[in-house]
Amino acid sequence: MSFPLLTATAALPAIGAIVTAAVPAAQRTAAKWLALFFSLGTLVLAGIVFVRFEPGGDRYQLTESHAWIADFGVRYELGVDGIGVALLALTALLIPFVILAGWHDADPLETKSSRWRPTQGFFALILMVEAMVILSFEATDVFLFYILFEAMLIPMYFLIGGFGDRAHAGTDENAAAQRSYAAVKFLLYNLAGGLIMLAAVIGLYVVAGSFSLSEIAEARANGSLEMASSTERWLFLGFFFAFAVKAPLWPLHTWLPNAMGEATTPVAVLITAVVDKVGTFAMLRFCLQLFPEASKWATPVILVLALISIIYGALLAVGQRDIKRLIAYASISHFGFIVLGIFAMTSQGQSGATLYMVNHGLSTAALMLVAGFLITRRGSRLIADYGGVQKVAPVLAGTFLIGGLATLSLPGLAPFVSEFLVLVGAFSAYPVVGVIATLGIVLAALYVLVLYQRTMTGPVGEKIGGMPDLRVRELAVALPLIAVLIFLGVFPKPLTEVVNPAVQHTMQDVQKKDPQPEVEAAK
Amino acid sequence: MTSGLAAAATLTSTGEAVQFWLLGTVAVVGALATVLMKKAVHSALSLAGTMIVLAVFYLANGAYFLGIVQVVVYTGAIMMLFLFVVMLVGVTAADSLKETLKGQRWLAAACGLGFGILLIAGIGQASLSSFNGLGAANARHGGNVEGLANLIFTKYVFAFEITGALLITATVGAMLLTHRERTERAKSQREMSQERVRSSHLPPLPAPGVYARHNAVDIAGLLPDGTPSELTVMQTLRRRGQIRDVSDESLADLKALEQRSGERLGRDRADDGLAKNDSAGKDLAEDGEEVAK
Amino acid sequence: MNPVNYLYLAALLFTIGASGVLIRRNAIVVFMCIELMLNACNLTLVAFSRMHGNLDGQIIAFFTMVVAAAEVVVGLAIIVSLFRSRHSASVDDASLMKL
Amino acid sequence: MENLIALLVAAPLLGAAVLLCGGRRLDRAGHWIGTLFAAASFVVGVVLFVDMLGRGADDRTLHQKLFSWIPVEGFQADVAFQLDQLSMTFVLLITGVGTLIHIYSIGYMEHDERRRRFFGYLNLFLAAMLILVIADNYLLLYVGWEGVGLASYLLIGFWQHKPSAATAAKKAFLVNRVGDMGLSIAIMLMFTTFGTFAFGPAFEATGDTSEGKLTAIGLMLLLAACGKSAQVPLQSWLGDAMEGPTPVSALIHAATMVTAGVYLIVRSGAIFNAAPDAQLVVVIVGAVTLLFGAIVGCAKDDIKKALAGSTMSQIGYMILAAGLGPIGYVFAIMHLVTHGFFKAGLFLGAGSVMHGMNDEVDMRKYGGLRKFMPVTFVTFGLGYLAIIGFPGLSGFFSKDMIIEAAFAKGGTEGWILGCVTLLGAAITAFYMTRVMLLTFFGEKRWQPDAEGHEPHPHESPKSMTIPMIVLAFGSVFAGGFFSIGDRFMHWLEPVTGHDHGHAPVSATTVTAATMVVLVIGVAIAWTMYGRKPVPVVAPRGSLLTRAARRDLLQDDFNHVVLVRGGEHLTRSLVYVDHTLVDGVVNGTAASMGGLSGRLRKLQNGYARSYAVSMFGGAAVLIAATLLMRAV
Repeated sequence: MSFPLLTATAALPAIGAIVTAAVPAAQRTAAKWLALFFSLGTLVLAGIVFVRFEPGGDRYQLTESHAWIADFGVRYELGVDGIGVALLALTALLIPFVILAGWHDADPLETKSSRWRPTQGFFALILMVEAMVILSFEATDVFLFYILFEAMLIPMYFLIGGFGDRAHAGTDENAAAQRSYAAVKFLLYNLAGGLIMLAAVIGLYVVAGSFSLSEIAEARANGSLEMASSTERWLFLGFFFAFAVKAPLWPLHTWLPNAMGEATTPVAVLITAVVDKVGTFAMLRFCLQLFPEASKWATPVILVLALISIIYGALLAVGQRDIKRLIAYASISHFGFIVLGIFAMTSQGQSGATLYMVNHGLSTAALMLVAGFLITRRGSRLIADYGGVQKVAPVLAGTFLIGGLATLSLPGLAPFVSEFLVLVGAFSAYPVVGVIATLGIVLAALYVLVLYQRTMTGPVGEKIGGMPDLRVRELAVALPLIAVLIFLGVFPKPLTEVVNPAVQHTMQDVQKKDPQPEVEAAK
Repeated sequence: MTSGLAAAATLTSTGEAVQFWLLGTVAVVGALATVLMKKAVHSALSLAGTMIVLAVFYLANGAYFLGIVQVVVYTGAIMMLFLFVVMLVGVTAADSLKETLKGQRWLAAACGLGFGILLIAGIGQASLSSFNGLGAANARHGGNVEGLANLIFTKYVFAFEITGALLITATVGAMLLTHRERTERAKSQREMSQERVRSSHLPPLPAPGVYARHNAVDIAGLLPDGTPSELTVMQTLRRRGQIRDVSDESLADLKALEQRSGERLGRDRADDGLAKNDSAGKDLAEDGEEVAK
Repeated sequence: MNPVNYLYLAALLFTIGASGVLIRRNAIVVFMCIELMLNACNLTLVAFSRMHGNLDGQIIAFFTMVVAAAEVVVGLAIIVSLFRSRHSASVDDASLMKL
Repeated sequence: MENLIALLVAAPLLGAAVLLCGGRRLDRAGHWIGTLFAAASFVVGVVLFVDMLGRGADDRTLHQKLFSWIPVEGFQADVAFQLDQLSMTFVLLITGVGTLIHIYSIGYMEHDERRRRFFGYLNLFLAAMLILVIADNYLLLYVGWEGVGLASYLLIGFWQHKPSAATAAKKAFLVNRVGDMGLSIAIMLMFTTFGTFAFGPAFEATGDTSEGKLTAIGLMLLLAACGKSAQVPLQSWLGDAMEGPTPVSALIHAATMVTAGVYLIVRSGAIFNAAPDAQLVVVIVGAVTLLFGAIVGCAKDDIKKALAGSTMSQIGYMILAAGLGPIGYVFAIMHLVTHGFFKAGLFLGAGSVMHGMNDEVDMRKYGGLRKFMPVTFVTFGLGYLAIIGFPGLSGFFSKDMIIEAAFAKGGTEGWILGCVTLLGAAITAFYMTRVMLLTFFGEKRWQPDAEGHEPHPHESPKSMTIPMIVLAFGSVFAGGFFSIGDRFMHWLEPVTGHDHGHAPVSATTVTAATMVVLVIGVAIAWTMYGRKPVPVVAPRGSLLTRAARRDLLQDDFNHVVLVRGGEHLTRSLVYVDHTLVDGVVNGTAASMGGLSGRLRKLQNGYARSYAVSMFGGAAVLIAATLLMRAV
């Protein structure tokens, strides 16, 4: 048997989490370095996966399969398709930056007792999340995926509730209350989604007699597994609801601004750039593959929800006073685009959606982490507390601007590619939807530029004067992300090559063909 | 006994009927008294009465063994145990029958009534018009006791053994529950005497009833000024709050004495002093009540 | 007389006992009421035993007595120790079960 | 030779990268590096131009494919360039004027501590603009399109510490985004209609396409052009964009970027030719803007804003010409080029004036500057003569052609358009004369500023005057050079095609009419501003004047409807999100909590109370049993 590469990519951060957690209280710095090294190791493994993956080969590659709970036919089945590989790479790429950016975020404020070890816990939890997210991108067994989907909530809950943003307006108690509110809200929303999904998972098992994605998909494809359309729809809705909460889609989005606002910025990035991607990823992998007919049935409603998300998220972002909440609402808008791309059911739309997941992860990470550096300096999340930062910290302002431009999908930066593909994909299938979604790009410009204008330009604000520019550690976070953003904006081919075949498979699953151009249709 | 053996039809003898109606009334009254009597002792005694009646009913129903057991074990042992505990806890501590839980009494009454009606309706519905009587069953092994013994040691032997184990366990459990672990070393006699010398009461505590007109243990002795001293009452009774206060009686007596002597001496001005004394007495009585509570 | 009357009597006693449990606050009296209920049950069993013409009902009544004895022993022990710690035998004083 | 094309873009891009990433150590040499890269690009452009001249008219288009950009099933976008005569014209204009303005900026920005970054942004702009004009497909064009938007944003807001500059920059970007939306929808439409958005295949496919689709594409392209070229209704950003440093106004907001809309329409000629309805709208937009800009230009006291109005108006001419179809394409581009020269010259002159006047922009506080700044006066004057169409100068030729072409459109339409363009010419003469008179003639009207500094008007350094002189040279001779022997027409004809149309009046008549309106305009301006002294504080003015000062109330409209409305919308949405969307969920949670709180009260801890429920439960069970038996 060959080396279980996929297991290794998930196991390494998990081991890292245990090792980091076990570091003694005094060796705080050692814990940080350990976490960083483990995340870099994971990145190397993910790189190997990316290289070993053959775009033209089988649908699922590097597969592993072991019996797990034999009585229910639950298997430990792993395998990646192009979409999985892309997201795997994104996760592995982002975590080192998240760790670097959060280097001091979990330092104990004062040494309460020698046994108090928040730092170790913080980094261990981050690595734990990484392990689970990576494994969920690899799981091809529905039950295994479900377990990971839910288990992820545990470390996330502690990350949100246990390590708050130190820059808050109110008193400590007030902040703690808001933080625990945010954490509980996050947990309850996702748990509610997850429980409904559990019902659907069980229902699927009852109907299909198996949890294996490939088996069920194959059975569906060759007609040996007939599903009544009402059954299929209910199961689809069960799955979709959970993913829509996670993604988050309007109107299930309200947990995200709270969670992102109250969590530390690295954790906020973790939420929106990594964990939430599991939701949209699962829509592509599970909803479309397992329930193609129901997916098509639900498409009109979902497209409308996605459109509302796009416009609504953007408008709300414009109205925010808190930097992090603004970015959170911007993310909601972007998730709307992703869902739009997935359910447009065209090659361009789905490729675009997959790229969008990756690019949104990168761009939000860049914007949010730099915003985090800014917030740490001033100790406030309110936009009104800033002004003229550009004058005192030009590099910070510059990187912030680039992050912002990526968020508004400026051509030349990676998100443009994906956003345009999504729009084209949506437009070619549903022109009106495409046109309305295009409004989103104007609104994106509005919230990004308003944010930039109010924080970075104008006269130098109060308490901004002595603000230091980015330090080496912070540059080590911002610059590579920007470099990747530019690279993928100019040359996204390595990604599209990997993603395209997977998208074609999905298109076959749902039995959809791209609409023909009018000219060729006329011929 | 012959009537019992013969009673294989639908009706019993008239004698039994008379017995039933007479004793049944007693049983119900006893049960009601158990529930309604203010003092636990009275409840216990009423319950004992009901149980004896039931024993008679058992006998009448041909359950001779059980009838005897009922008298010996239930009435004799269990009820006495109850009485012991009542004594331990305090005979006089009467329950106030005032309900503290809102709506509890109404709910209880409604439930009881509904339950009773339903139960009786249920029994009425059941087709129980004929019955076999125990004659044959008792006779099979040569009597009721033998019949029971046969069953207990054959068919129900395991249940029997297990109940034995249960009884042992219950005994141990009761010991465990009532046993109080000594948390500190017992004081030696020497230490106790030293302690006594150091305390403010070197001489023996005053005996109850000193300067009083009672010699009951639960009545505080009066000090020379007529006020009761709790020190004269046993510590246990003090803790339980079972001190009877008779100071008001003695004060009333004093008052009567004063009045009489006043009348005799023709003093009018004594009213003031009397009034004063009266109020003082009332205050004292109230204090005593509060202490009792 | 129809022996069913024994059943009616038992039902009546049982109901009285049950109401007593609900109404009284003194734990000892509550206990007595429970005993009353058990006795009512025993009477039923004995009556049924006679109706069916076999002794099994009496056996069960016998067991009930034994169990009742054990229960009384333990229950009274609990009351005694409760009284020791609280100086009260009221069941309402022990209301720690909420929340 | 094809391989050189990428170099055109690469040079300024590299310059931008070096300057922006180089850090402070490049501060002292930054402007030279920037200028060098711009000049390098110009040199490459000239080399390519010479090469192109050396080939036959039909063999002049070069292609270079660099790499496949976004390869997705059915959607193939390449990074590929196409250099034909039209692109070449723009390349030379952009790199040429760009280089001159780089040189000018060395002097103009001398005292600015962030000069290195300014040059970085300028280089970035050049690169983006070059991508725009040499892209061989619409998606890559879109990259350049947004790229120049970004550069424009950065440069307008260059003095970010001024809130007005930051706001203007944001406004420019946003309004442009609305236009960009049009372009992206147009690209999507092309993709769904033609299956491609590369120029060549797309234009070939126009023949097989329904006119409706083409009209839609055309209108969307027009929307894009309106945004970028500041045409009504998306013109509002251009006036505010004057917050940027003057070289920026000259390069981006006069000579090159704002003309990208014209390029787009001319480039998409094949589509517009097949969609007459779209063309009609183009012409209307051009005509309206032409007058709009001109009227606004008449009322502004800020020299740069007056020139901005003029720019708008002149681009209106170009758009109008482009909307005329093959009759006008060539003239649109020709006017674009000459306008690039004289308007850049005018802006540089204005910058020079401001440079000497402590950055004062109010023309009412100038006056009589011709004595203090002779070189500026002469170059500005030549630009002025060129723009009003003084015979023999550039503007005369190019504008005259457009007016002729407007008449040549034929029918009522032609007459209306012709008259509008003539009217525009008259107003142009008026407001430019006004600018000229207010600035250089009359009494000096400047006063000490708030801190008591008396301005000392002086001539600008050589680095600034030389570009002005070069541009003035262009303003004078370019038109003649292009027109004599229809050189420019023959140069562009292979790309754009040309049609003479049916002029209802002869060219001579048109020229004569132009002359007449020109004289009328100048004369009115002279009577108003030349003969009597100009008040320093602007008089109240007529209703029209006041409206024109406020950009004909278009900004107010935007403010009330879009800004205020938007603010209310977002605020109410924030409220809705908090109370309604979140409230539904929180409400569910709260009601559950309330319910369980109430249920919890049943759980009072009293054993007797529990006993009641048990007893009641038993009763219910019996009842149920009896009931079941009864049933």
